[in-house]
Amino acid sequence: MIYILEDAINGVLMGSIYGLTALGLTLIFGVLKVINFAHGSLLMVGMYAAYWAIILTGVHPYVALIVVAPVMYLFGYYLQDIVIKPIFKAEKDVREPITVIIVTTGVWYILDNLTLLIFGPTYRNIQDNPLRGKMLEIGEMFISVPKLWGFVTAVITAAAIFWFLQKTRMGRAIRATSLDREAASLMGINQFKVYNVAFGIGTATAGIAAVTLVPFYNIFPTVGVLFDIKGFIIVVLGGLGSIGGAILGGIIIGLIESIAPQFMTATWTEAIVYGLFLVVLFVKPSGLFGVKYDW
Amino acid sequence: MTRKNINTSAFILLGFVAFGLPLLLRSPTYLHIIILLYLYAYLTTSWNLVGGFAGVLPLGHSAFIGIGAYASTILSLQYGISPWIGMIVGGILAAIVGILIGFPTFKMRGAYFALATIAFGEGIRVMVENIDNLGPLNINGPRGLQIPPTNIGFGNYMFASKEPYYYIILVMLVGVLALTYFISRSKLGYYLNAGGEEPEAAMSLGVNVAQAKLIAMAMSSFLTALAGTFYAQFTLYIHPKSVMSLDFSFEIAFIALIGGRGSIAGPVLGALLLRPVSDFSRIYFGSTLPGLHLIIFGTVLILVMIFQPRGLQEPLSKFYNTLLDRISGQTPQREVKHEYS
Amino acid sequence: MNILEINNLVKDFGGLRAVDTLSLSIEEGEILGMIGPNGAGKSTAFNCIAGVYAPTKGDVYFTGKKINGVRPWNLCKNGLARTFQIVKPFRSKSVLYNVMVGSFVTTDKTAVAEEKALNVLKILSFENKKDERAGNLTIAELKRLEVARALATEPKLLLFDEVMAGLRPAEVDEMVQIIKNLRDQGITIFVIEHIMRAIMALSDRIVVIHFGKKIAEGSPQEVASDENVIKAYLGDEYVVS
Amino acid sequence: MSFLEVKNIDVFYGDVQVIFDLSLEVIEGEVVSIIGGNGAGKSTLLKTISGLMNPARGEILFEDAFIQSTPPEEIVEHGIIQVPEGRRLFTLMSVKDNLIIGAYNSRAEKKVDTTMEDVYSLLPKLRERESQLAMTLSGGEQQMVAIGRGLMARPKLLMLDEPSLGLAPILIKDIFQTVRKIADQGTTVLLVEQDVKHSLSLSDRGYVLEHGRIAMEGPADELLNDPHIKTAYLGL
Repeated sequence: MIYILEDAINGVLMGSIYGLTALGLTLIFGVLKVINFAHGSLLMVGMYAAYWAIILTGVHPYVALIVVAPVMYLFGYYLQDIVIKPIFKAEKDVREPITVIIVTTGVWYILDNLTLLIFGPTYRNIQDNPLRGKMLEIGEMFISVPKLWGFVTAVITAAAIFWFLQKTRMGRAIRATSLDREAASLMGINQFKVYNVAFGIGTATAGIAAVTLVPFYNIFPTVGVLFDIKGFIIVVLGGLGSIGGAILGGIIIGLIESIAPQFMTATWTEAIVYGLFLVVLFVKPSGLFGVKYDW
Repeated sequence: MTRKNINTSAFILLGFVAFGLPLLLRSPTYLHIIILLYLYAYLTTSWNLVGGFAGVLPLGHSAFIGIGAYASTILSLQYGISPWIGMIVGGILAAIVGILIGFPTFKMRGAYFALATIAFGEGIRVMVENIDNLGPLNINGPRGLQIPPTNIGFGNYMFASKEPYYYIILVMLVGVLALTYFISRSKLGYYLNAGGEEPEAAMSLGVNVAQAKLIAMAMSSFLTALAGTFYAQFTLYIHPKSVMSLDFSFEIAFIALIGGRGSIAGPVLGALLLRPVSDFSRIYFGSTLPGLHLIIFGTVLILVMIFQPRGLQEPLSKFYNTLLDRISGQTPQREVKHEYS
Repeated sequence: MNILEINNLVKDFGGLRAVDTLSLSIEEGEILGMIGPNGAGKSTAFNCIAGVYAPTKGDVYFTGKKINGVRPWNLCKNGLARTFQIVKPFRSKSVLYNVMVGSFVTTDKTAVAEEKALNVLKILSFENKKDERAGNLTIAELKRLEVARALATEPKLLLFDEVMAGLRPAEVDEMVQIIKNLRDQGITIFVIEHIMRAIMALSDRIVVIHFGKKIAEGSPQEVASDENVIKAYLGDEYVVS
Repeated sequence: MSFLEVKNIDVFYGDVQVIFDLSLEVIEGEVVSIIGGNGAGKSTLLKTISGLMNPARGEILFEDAFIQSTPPEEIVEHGIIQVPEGRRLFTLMSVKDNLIIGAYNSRAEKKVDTTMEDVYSLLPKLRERESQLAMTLSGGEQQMVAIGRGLMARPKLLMLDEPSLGLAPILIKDIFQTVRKIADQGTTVLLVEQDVKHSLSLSDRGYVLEHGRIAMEGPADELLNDPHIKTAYLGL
């Protein structure tokens, strides 16, 4: 029994990191009404950025946030500005342009394979870091320390984004644009600037998630694909566009992945996740918690 | 010569080249590449029936390739049933599955539909990877199935040389193109186009949009499964990661989109233009610059979506028309005719 | 016999009652007009009949059969066709293609559908535009295309939702003539319209609704002189303070 | 210096021309009504002035600056504010947040608090509803929020698109009284309405729009008594 509890706790922790990786996806959907298929690749880019920042400077992994988050923000900002904006301009009357899905997939291919070209297919990890393999002993349970840090980061990031959207001028502009972009432009809000910022923030959260992952996770060019599909599942479970939903959806996935293997082979749990996803999609496409926007 | 004559002769010439190609091209390596090229053209055209005409974005079509490949292979390996029959069984199975997915998903809006098909395709792959035996059927999990090249003969869908495969896939490709042409001019084609463009108006004009899409989905998945059997018999080895991968699904969809969704020639053009580029870069740069072909593919995808969102088919057909004008020396009497694109 | 009958129709959207216990009927061969200020619930009532919305309460009967919740395509197959206030052409397709979608209701053969569509275009003297892309038409032509498509389904009852909005006076007169001709061919017609001149010239009978309720009914002359109607259109007396 | 001047504009919706060679003028301090039936091009005209649509030909000048190809968010900076048809509130945001968003532009942003006090004293109902989500309000209240949100931008020219749409007569009266008050406080108002009688009776001048062209123009009281207007728009 204690093992199940231990697995559950570690599952919640890992799940919250999954939620953090999906946070940007849900935010970008909420504002732009499109699914960013390149989100996993952006996470991968963040992981490489964090990896090199940590390796080259030898600082505590979380110090890398100072560099990774702003760099990723700028990367996302200009990615939207240069690559995706033209599509929105061309299809300004389409509410959910499918073309954007296609273009972001193109970005995915390019990022993954450029990384492969530059860094090769090698699996990398940071052996030498203060978090790797650390366990916290509570009674007979062992709790992963890097995942605990990830959990704390996920909660703080979600709360910070929530606060930003509620209380700042740009945050309000983002919310207004997500609700009615034409009306927002009549208030003096530049729709495309808001899109750039939202995309930047979404990408920055992928960078934050990357930093929480690198202390204990392998880094390789296609690592993003794993999180891409997981991210889609999480945001649909939590309700596309919902920030709290993303974290909760991530935790659900984390729990299934940690507990189900007690009862079946590990790969079957993957099938269960897909099954749950399809059921939610068919039965309750607005997500398990039924909130469209919580911001 | 009139425009029409030139057009007809061009088609006849194309036909001769296509059927005579194996006589000219004696290299099995090149023939192999061309067979795969036709296979892609066949797959993108089958995808187009639902992805192009019905106006949705299915991203899980490799599941149907897998269903076709596994159905015929299991039936022939374990029960000695000819793959020709297995091919039909696989097709029917895929059509049923296609309807089962389409039924709940066609009501969804764009992004949700795309996600649902991805999850579905991945779900099937994961299941196949995890099942060694399904009842009496030996699926062999992630290791896949090998077809021993022992029973050569037409009835066994197995040949010693590449030429028969070439002609089979050529006939399949011509067949699926003819079918697409026929559908685009039939009631179903009109209903699919109308339902894809303005569903509300279409419904008020008597179109059961969901039903039309389901029929398209059933046909598309049936045809895609046939290609699965072909692939199995051609390569004699199938495993979940090769026939059912997400990459495969994406490649089919995106090649069709680059060529031009919804038009008849677009998806074929996409395959004919893009596959050689990616084969070429894989052969010559595969070891020095890995992934280069996907970088090219991604770049082309983005550029086409930004500058030619209706696909390369549009500028190319314009070019072809001006060419016709030049040769025939006629001033173009632009018949706009009703567009089928 | 009444081809269409509506009994105590109610349609709520959230807290808002768009249509409030509306009852009306249309006789076969009649032209019935419906007028009312903007936002009075005309289009909502229309959409309840056309199967777009299911009524919250009340019943709709078409040729004696209850059609609550019957889907639009089945209504169309049974002889009830409609046009849209905001035109919804298949923009990338030709006029003929657009009309053929409608004529496929009565046939499975492309050649037959094409023949029928051409016939409809001839009736509406619209043949000269048959190969034009719908996206390139003017607003008047798009309205005519809406009529043509609906007509191609060979309906018993045609619902026209503001087919004259945005037309110039000469075009309005032309459309009035077209609609009258359709009636002469035996099609029953139900028109929502804003343009008074047209509806007065066209209708045998007019129903006026305001805030979802019927406030008057009768011949054009009766309705025009009805006190409630004048008030509904002009609002209460308003004096600048 | 001219205030708002629209010169010979043509506007297209896709391929369809909606406005033909249209010219009009608004003088500072005036209340001007644009009346006309459904589909006459009234909303398109407002959207063109506010930058949501661009004219294919012609010029629009505001305080002597050309604004015909300026995007909407920059036109707001000039001081032209449109209260859109159908209210278009940010439904899942509170009334207060809606108002704050109204003051997004750089001129208004610095004075959010004082402007909000002004708006609250003009529309006291909004203070009571401050923390409610906009979607939970009634139609009339929503229209008040829409107008209040427009005022928060500190408009030089306030353009109202069919503020009476879908409201009960008693509420319509309120809305028009509010508009009159706004004008009396010195804001120039351009009003687009189907409710011809109400809108003309509070305006200084009016334009009648038919089929995308100005059919008539003149002082409001003259238009009100014009026989054509009486038959075509008042149904008399």
